Amino acid sequence: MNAANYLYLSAMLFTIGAVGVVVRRNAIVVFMCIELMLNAANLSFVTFSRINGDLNGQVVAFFTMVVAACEVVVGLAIIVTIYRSRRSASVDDASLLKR
Amino acid sequence: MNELALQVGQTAAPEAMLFWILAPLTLAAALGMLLVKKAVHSAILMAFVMVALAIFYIAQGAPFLGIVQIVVYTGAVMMLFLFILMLVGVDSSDSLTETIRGLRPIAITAAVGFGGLLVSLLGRASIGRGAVGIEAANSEGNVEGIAQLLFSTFVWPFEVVSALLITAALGAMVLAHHHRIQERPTQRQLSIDRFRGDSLATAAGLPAPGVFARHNAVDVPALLPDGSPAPASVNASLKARGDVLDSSHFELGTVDTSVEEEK
Amino acid sequence: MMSSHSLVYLIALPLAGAAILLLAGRRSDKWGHLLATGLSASSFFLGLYQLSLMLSRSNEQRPVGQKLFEWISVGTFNIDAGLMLDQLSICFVLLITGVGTLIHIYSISYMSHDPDRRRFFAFLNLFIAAMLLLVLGDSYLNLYVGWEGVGLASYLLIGFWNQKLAYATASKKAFVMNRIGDMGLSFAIMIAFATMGTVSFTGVKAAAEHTSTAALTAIGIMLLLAATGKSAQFPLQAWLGDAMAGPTPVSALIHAATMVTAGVYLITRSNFIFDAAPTAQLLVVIVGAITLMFGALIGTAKDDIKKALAASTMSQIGYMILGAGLGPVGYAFAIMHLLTHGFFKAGMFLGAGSVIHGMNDEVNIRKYGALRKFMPITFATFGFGYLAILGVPPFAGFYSKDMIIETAFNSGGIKGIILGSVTLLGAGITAFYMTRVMILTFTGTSRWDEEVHPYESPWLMWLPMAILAVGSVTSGYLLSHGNALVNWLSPLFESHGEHDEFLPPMVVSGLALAMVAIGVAIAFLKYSRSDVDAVAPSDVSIFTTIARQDLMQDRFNEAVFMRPGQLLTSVLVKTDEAIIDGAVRGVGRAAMGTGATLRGVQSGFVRSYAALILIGAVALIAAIWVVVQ
Amino acid sequence: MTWLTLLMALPLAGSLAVAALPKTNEKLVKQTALATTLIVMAATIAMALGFQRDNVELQFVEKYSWIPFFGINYALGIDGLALVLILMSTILAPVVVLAGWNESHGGRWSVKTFYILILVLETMMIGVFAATDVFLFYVIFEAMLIPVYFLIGGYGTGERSAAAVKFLIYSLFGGLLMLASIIALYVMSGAQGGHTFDLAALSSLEMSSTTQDLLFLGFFIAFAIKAPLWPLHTWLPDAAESATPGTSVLLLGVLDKVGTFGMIRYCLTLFPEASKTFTPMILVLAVISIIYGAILAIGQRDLKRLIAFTSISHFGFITMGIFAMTSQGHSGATLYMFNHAFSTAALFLVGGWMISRRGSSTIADFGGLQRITPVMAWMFFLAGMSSLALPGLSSFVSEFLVLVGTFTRYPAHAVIATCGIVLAALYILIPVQKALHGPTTPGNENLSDLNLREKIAIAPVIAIIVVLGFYPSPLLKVINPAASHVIAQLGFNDPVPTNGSK
Repeated sequence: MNAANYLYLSAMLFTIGAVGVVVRRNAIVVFMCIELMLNAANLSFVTFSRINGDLNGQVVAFFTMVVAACEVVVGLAIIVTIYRSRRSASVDDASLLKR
Repeated sequence: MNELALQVGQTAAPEAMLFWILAPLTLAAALGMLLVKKAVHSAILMAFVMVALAIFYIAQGAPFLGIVQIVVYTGAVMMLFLFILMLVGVDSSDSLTETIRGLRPIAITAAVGFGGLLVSLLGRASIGRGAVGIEAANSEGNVEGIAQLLFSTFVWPFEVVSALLITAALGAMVLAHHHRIQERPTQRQLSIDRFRGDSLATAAGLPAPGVFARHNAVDVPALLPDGSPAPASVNASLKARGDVLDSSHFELGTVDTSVEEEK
Repeated sequence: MMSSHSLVYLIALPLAGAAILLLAGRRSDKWGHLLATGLSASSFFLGLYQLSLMLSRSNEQRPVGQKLFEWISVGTFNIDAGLMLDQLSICFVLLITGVGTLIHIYSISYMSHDPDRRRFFAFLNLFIAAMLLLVLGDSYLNLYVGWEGVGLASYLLIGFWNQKLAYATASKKAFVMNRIGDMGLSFAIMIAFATMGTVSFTGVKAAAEHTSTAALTAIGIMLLLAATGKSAQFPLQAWLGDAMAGPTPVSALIHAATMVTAGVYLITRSNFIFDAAPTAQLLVVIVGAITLMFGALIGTAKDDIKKALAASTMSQIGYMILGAGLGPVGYAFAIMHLLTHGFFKAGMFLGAGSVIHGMNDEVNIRKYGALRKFMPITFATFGFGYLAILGVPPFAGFYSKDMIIETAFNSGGIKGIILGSVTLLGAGITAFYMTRVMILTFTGTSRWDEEVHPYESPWLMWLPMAILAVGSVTSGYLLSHGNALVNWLSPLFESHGEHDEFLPPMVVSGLALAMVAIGVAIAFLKYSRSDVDAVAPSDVSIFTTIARQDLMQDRFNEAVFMRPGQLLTSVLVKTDEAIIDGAVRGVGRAAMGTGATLRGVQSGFVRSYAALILIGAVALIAAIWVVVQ
Repeated sequence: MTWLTLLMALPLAGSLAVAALPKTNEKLVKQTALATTLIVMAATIAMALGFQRDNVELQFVEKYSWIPFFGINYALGIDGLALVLILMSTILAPVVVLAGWNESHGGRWSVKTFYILILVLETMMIGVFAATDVFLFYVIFEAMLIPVYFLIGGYGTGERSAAAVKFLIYSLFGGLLMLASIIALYVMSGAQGGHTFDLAALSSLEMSSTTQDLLFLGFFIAFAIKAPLWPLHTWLPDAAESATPGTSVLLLGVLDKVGTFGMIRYCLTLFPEASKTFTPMILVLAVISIIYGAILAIGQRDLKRLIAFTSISHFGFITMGIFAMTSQGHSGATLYMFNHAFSTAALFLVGGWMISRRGSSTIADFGGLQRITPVMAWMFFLAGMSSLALPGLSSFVSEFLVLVGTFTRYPAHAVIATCGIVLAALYILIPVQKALHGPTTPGNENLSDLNLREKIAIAPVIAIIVVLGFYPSPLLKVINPAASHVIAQLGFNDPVPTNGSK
C-alpha cells in the first residue's frame, strides 16, 4: 500500500471541510468543519513524517492540535456570546460587517 | 504512475486492509457531516472521523499523536462541542436550503476544482528520493523521540504555544463572562423595595414554588389558600421558557366550606 | 557718438511729476497741476538747451547718447538702458514737450471743474515721459518701453472718465488694438536679434548692410504693423474714433499731435531697413494711401466735431506714412508734415475743446452754428488751423502737404501717378469735410438748444490756441525755408539722387489748390446755402450711411474677429469643463464606479467571504499547477 | 555655516512656537507667525549676500547621512536658480501672512492651525529647492501637498473639500510616476558603481535611450502637473477658486514653481538626451498652454479662476523658455518664475481683498470700484499690468527674454506665443473694465479702501514689480551663470545671428 493514499485522503477531507465551512450556516457545524480541515492537515503531517523518516512532522501536528484546541475554546466562547445576545447560532445572522 | 514520486514502498498488508476499510468510512462520515440536518449528528460523525484519524496515526507510527487525538480531541474538544450544542439547543435542526444566492454552486465548483487540483498535484509531486519510513526515527520510542524534539529544537515554540493556551483560556472566560447591566441590589435595597413596593402583599417575600406535601419541584407553582395556583411563585425565566408544569391537577378540587366549627 | 549726462532729465522730470502726483494723492490737489505744467515746461526748455548745444556742433557730432545702466543682459542679448538724441529725436522732443506744455496750460482751465484734475495731470506727465522715452531710446527695445508706455497713458487718459462704460470700452479697445501693433514690434525685435544679433539702432543700421533682403522685409513689415497700430493706420485704425472719449486736451496731445505720429517716427527711424526692403516700403505706401482716403471719407460723414477731426488726423497721418514710405526723399517731408500737423491739428482740437466747453459739452456740429460771433478767438485760431490743413499758401500745410504730393508724383511710373492722384483727391476731400465742419460750427444760423449760452474761453485756454495758431501759420515756411528741415535731417538718411520730376512743382501746387478749391466750393454749396438740420437726416444714400459707420470698420472687426473670438472662447470654456476636466473627473468616477460594483462582494456574510477565500485558494493552487510542471 | 538647514529650521521652530501658544490668543499667534517669516526672509537675504554669483557649482552644500542602508542623504545645496526661488518663497511668506491677516477665520480649524500649516509649508518650500538628494526632494515634494491640502480643504471657500481632494490626488498621481522613475534610477545606480540618490551621481548614469525616455516622462509628467501644462491643468482653477488668496499665492507662486524648477533641475540634468527627444512635443504643449490659458481666462466669470488661467498661460511661457535651450530662454524662464510669483501674488491678494469685501468672486458683481476704492483699484490695475507684461514692469523683461530666446531657435513657436500678449491685454482689461470701471453697481457703494496693514503688505510686492522692471540686473547676474551652465551641459550653444541666410 502506498503511503500517498493517506495524502489523497487528507486532500479530500480538507476539501470536504472547506465546502462545509461555506455551505453550512450553523456556527458550530462550521467550526467542526474547520476542525476537520485541521485534522486533514495533521494527517498529511503525520504521513510526511513517515515519508521523511523523522519526527518533525509529528511535532508540528502536535502544535496544530494545541492551536486548534485554543481556537475551539475561543471560538466556542464567541458563539456562546453571540447566541446569548441573538438567540441564534447561524453565521448569517451576524452580518453586521456590511453596515 | 510508476515513476511516481512518493514511492513509499509497500506497506504491510494489514495496514492496507485497515486503510481501505476505514478510509471510505471516514470520507462517508465527513460527507455526512455536511448533509445531516442536526448539528448533534454532525458532531457524532465528526467524532467518528477523529477516531478514525487517530487509528491512522497509530498505523503510521505516531502512537503518541493517535492517543492525544483520542484523549484531547475526541475526548475533550468534542465534548466541548457537544456541551455548547446542548447549551444552544440540541433539538434545533438546520435548514439546508441555501439563502445566499449562487453560493452553493460556487462553493461546490470551487471545491471540486480545489480537490481535483490538489489530488493531481499530489500525483505529480516528487521529493526526489525514496520514502524512508518512520521506524528508524521511532527506534527510541515515539514518545521519547517527540519529547526530544519538543524540548530541544522546538522548545521556544512550545513555550509560546503554552502562552497561547493560557491566553485562549483567559479569552474564553472574558468572552463568556456575563456583564451586569445594573448594580447588584443589596439586601438592604431589596428589603426597602419590598416594603415600599406597590403593595404590602410581597413584603414577606414571594411564595416558594411547589405544592407542599405533594410536589416541591421549582417548576410547579404553589397553591394559594383558595387552592388556585400562584403565578408569582415560579421563576420568570422558567415561565418564559415554557417549562412550567401545570399545577391544576394538584388544586384542591373542592374546599369544604360547610364544615362548621366545632364549638 | 558723443555722450551726454543730461538727457535723462528730459524724461525724469515729467516722470517724477507723474510719480509725485500719483503717490501724494489728494494732498497734491491744490498744486499738482502747476507742478506738472512746470515740469513739462522745464523739459521743453531742456530740449531747447539740447537743441542749442546741437546747433553749436558740426553735423556729424550732433547725435549724443547716454548710457544709464545695464538693463537686460543675457548671453549675447545685451540691452542697456540708453538714450540717444539726434536730429530726428530733437524734433520730436520739442514737439512733444512744446505742444505738451501748451496743452498742460490749456488743461489747467479746461479741467478746472473736474475733481480728478490732479490725476489728469499725472497721466499727462506720464505720457510726456513715455513719449520722450519712445523717441529717445537708443534701441528698439527701449523704444518698445516708451511705445507701450504711451499706450498705457493713452489708455488711462481715454478712459479718464471711465465711470461711463462706453468710455471704458473705448480705452480698452484702443489698448487691445495697440497691442496687436505692439506684437508687430515684438516680432521685429525678435527677427532683428535672430538675424543681426543686436537691436540697437546703430547696431541694426550697421548690420543691415549684411542682412538678406528677406529678413529686412520681414522686419519692415512687422515695424509697419507696429506703426499701423500706434498711428491708427489701416487695418488697425478703428480705435482712434472711439478714443475721442477722452478729454479734449488728450485728443489734441496724444491723438493728434504726438502719440499717433509715433508710427511715422518708427518708420523714419528705421529708414535703413526700409531703404533696403522695397517690398516693405511699397506696403508702407499702400497702407498710407488707403488710410488717407479712408480717414478722409469717414471725415465727410461725421457730425461729432472731435470724431471729424480724428478722421482727419487719421487721414493726415496717412499722408505722413505715405511720405515716409517713399524712401529717402520722403522722410524729411513726412517729418515736416508731422510737425506742421502737430501745430495745426493740436490747435484745432483745442479749438474744438473750447467750443465744446462753451457749448455745455455738446459735440454735435449740427447743433452748433454762428459761433463766430460768440467765440471770436476760437474762430480765428481754428480758422488758421483750417487754412493750414487745407494747404492754402502760405499756411503751414501748404509747404508740407504739397511736398508729399509732389514726391508722390515723382516716385515714378504708374505708382507715382496713382499715389499722386490719391494724395490730390485726399486733399480735395479734406477741403470738403473741413469746410463742412467750419461752416456748420461757426457760420450760418444758430441751431443750439435753448439753455446753451456759448461764451469765449478764458485766457488760459485761448493762449495755447493762439500760440499754436501762430505755429500753424508760420511753421511751414520756417521749416522749409532754405530746405532747413531737410538739411537738418539729411545726415540721418541716405543721400539720394535727384529724381526725375514727373510734374514741375508749380503744376502740382496748382493742381492741389484746384482740388482744395473744388472741395471748399462743394461744401459751400451744400451747407452754406441751405439750412442744416439739427438732427442728422436719416434718408441718406447708402454711402453716407457706410461713411457714418466708419466705413464698417467696427462691423468688420466684430464679424471677423470679435464674434468668432467670443464663440471660440465659450466653446473652449465648455470643452475644458466637459472634455479635459471631464476626463479627469471621469477617472475619478470610474474608480468610484468600480468600487461601487465591487462593494457588492462585501455582502457581510462570513460564508461568502469564506467562499472567496476558497476561490483564492483554487487560483493559487491552479497557479502552482501551471507553474510547477 | 549651515545656512540652508538654518533656513529650514527657522520656520519649523516658529511653527513649534505657534503651537505652544494658547489657541485663544489669535493676535499673538499671527504676530509670531509674521515675525518668524520676517526673520526667515532676513536670513535668506543674508545668505544671498554671501552667494558667489559667478560660481556655477552648488553652494552652501551640506550632506549628512540619513538612511545609510539605502544610500539616502540629507543633502542640500543651491545654485543661482535655487537661490532665486528660495528668495522668492521667503519674501512671499511674510507678505502672505500680513496680507491674509484675517483669512484664517471661519475655517474648519483654529487660527493657530492655519499658521502652523503655513510655517511648516515654508520649511518645505525652502527644502524642495535646496535638496540635492533625489529622494529627499521627492519626500519634500510629496509632503508639501499635505499642508496645502489642509489649507485648501480647511480654510477655503465653496467646494473646498472637493477641490482639495482633486488637488491632492492629481498631484499624488504625478508624484507616483516620479517615484517609479526615482526607484528605477536607484536600481540602475546600483549596477553602475553603487546605490545612490545623489543628483550629481545619478546624472552621469549610462542608460539606453528607451529607458531614458520612460524615466524622463515619469519626472516630466509629475512636473507638468505641478506647473500646470495643458492638458494637465484642470486641478488648478478649482484649487485656486476654493483656496484662500494667501494659499493661492503660495500655491501658484511657489508650489507650482517646483514643477518648472524640477524640469530644469531634474529633467534636463538627469536625462539630457530624452529632453532633446521630447523638446518638440513639450514646446507644442507650452504654446498651447499659453494660448489656451489666455483664451480660457478671457472666458471666465470668476475672478479667482481667471487669475488661475492666466497663470496657466504664464507657465506655458516658462516651460517654453526652459525647453528653448537658449541662454535667453533659460534665464528668462527663471526670471519669469520669480516675477510671476509677485505679479500673481499682487493679483490674488488684491483680488482677495476685493472678494472678501464684496462677498462674491463673480466679476460681474463688481463695478465702479475705481471711484469707491481708488487705492485698491490702482493696485489691482498695476498687478494686472504686470500680468500682461507691460514694459517697465518686471514680467516684461522675463517674457521678452523667453520670446527672444525661443525665437532664435524655434521662430514659429515664438510667433504663436507672442499672440498671447494680445490675449493677455484682453484677459486683464476685461475684468479691469468690469470690476473697476463703469458706474458703481448696487452692493458696491460702501466698500472700504485698503487699510494700512494691507497697504504695507502690498507695497513691497508692487515695489519689486516696478524696480525689477527697470533694473533686473541683480537677479539676472545670479541667474545667468546657472542658466548658461545648464545649457552648456546639455551641449547647446546659442544660435548665432544668421543675417537672414536661412
